[in-house]
Amino acid sequence: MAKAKIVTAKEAAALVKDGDTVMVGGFMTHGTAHTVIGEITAKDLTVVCNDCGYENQGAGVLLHKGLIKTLIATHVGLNKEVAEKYNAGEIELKLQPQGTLAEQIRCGGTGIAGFLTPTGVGTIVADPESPTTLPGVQTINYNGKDYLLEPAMRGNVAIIHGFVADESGNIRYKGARRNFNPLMAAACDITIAEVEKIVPSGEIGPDYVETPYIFVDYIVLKEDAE
Amino acid sequence: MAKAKIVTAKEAAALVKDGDTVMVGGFMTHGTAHTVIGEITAKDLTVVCNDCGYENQGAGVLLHKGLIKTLIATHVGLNKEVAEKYNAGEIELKLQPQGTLAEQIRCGGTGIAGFLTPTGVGTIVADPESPTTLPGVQTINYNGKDYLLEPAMRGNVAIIHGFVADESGNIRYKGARRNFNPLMAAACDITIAEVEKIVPSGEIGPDYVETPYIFVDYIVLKEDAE
Amino acid sequence: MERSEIKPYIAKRVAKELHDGDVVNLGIGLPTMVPDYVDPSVKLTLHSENGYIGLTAADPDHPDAEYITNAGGQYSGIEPDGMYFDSAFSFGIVRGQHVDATILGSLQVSEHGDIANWIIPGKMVPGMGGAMDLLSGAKKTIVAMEHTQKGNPKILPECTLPLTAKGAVDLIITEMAVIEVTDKGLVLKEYNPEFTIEEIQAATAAKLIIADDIKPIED
Amino acid sequence: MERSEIKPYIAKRVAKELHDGDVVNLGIGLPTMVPDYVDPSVKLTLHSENGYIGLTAADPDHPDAEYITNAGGQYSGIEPDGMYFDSAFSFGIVRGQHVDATILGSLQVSEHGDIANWIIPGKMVPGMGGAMDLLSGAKKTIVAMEHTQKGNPKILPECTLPLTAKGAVDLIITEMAVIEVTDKGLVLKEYNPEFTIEEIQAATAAKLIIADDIKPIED
Repeated sequence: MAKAKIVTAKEAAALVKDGDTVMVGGFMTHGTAHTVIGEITAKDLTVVCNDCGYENQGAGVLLHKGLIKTLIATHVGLNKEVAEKYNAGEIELKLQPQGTLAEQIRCGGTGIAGFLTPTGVGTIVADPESPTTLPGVQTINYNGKDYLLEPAMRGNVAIIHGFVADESGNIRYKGARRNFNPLMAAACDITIAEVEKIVPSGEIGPDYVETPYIFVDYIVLKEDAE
Repeated sequence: MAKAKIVTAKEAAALVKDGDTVMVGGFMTHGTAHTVIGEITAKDLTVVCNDCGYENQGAGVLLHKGLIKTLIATHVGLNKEVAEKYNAGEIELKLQPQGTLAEQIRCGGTGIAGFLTPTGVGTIVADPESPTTLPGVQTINYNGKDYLLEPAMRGNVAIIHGFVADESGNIRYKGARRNFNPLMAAACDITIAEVEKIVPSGEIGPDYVETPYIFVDYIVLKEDAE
Repeated sequence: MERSEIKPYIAKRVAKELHDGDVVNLGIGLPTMVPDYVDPSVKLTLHSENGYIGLTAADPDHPDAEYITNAGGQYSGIEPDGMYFDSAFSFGIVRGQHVDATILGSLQVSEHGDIANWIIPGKMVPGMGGAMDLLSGAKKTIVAMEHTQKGNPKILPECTLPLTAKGAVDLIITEMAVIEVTDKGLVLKEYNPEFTIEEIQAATAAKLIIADDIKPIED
Repeated sequence: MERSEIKPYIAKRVAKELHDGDVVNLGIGLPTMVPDYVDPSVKLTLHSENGYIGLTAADPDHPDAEYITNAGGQYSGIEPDGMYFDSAFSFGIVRGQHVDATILGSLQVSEHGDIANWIIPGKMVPGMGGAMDLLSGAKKTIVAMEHTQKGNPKILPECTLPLTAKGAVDLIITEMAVIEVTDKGLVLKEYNPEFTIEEIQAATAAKLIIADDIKPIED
């Protein structure tokens, strides 16, 4: 059986280097690895997340500390600091449709170089001139219909949140806290999983694992976890 | 709560019409809906499956009965009837890499029109002139590397196999019997799920469902199931 | 029509578009009122794009209450036969046309069914979230909105705001009218008898085609 | 070298290429012998492309024994910390470079690393199964095969049989030699001291570049 490296939040956070692309799971702070996020000090980060949480909460902690250079997200309307910093020219902001961002990350983790989606055709998302458009998108006519060809996306470090890990590093999620976490786990060079509890290897069981240990490099026990 | 239609294998099989494209789950007969397959009488079928099972076993039953016009599979070496019927000009045969076929079906169910894969570049799979090549493939240079642009695939009827269904139609799988089943469930106009047992609605639980009832139209209890 | 009556009136009419077994995604605001007006015999499955189907009101007594949140980040509930999933699966459901209807508000709709509802002029760009995917993917898109904004038409020959999706809208339901988007243009199918056809056209910048079988909106 | 010694000899040398923690996919035949020669301190995770990781020998006493089958359709086993998944997930692991090494036999390999191992001339096309995905996706591809077929070279300037993948092979291990595929061509890294370099070149249709640090295969 395999054996995951169980580390402290500080040790895990130190794996993030200046200039890295960091994928942060969670949806409005639900299913976000708060303990690890809180210890990150690397700067000039490109952060990929659904929404950047709220002001100084969730992925918003990284923004509040001034560690983000480029933010790639689907919705940032509930964290007013994003608008402030964007308008002040302190950050670059790229906005993608939620399903497209999810699929880009899935493709990054599964060796698909790009995919054709109907989402966003004829909108700003398809316009490379728009400042909030992620580079690389092309509009393509395929079998008589227009689609966007969107590229896969990968990162240096994924910081995900799970419900339970076994000591091998297998992960299960719970409730609506899955969101981007299982996708990001496969799409980065290093994956750090913060979990609510750790059980012996094999206790989750092969029929119930959702993210296999082969995607997970480090496990951190969530602060104030059971 | 929802309520799935529980029908007999005969009733389910009658939903397959002459000329239909039918997706059949399973890997060498493991995770195949034998009970429903055995009742199918419609002919001139295009059958999509991993391997066509063995002679008169698994999806091989459909071949043995002469119901298949076109077979789309990844490997047919363990059912010698495929070679016999192909060489006799009785069936058309299209061979796809296993990962590509799986992804084509996933895309068919999830509204992705096509995807770029490195698999098969420079092989027969990329050659539209080869008789066993599935039409629609294109070789594309993307960011300096060659890929195959493979189209999504959909069918008229999916015949899948699950371990347990609840009365709403939610499905869970067990062991290595998942294979193509969860993918096919989303990719056809009608989905028939044969299962080993049926439990009351909600008994599987939202954290444990693998195929949601919204993908499943009919449930059949497997013959000689508990 | 009293101002306070407008939203319930629209929600009530939208409810009639939903059928037993439909999978539905509701945008924020007015659309969330629609299920209250659906006939009890009609069972809907609500899709919460952040990660599950079977959305219900929050139940603080649910053993997993803190794990159940909706696309706005608020605590919500789940049916016992619902299912949680990740974001790729969630939008696979959406793009794969497994959502029968999406109901959402809008700033503008064009006579081609183009919709602009994500960028408010002069305000910070909040991001489109899942709206673009829902508009491209859902089998039917119903815009539920007030007919005008401070008297200015919102139904236009062309949208002037940045689009959320092109040609995505199937039906527009307002406090004045039910309008179908067709290849020939906007067809006025039903009208609120408190207004004349002329008044409705006057509040609509795009040209309305009057349906042969036009009828009043039933109460 | 006795005929019966060839396969164990190759398997033993291949085993040295595998490292603790590696995720490995084994083709049919000779490659399945490799784990028997791996040092016990080296823990491998075997990927069974039909639907799980943690492949082991069959255990008839496992409570789910009838649900555990391998890519050949035979009953097999799973580690307690393995994971079952569907075919899209399985090949996501493969294409996504989460498989560290794939080891498989071949009919032909070219000096460009092209490989032809799925169509036997004059026989029915069996289908490529997962081989093309594995060849494109695995981080490292090791071909483990006999050096020649009935005396005819299998390592060629160009493959003459239909390809399974272009430029996919990293290392060729035979009973005669360990050959690395590089941008400059095939580099002979190690040799079986039972053969001379000249004999190895004579059994190889492609030109071999002799490595500066060439050494005998350790027993």
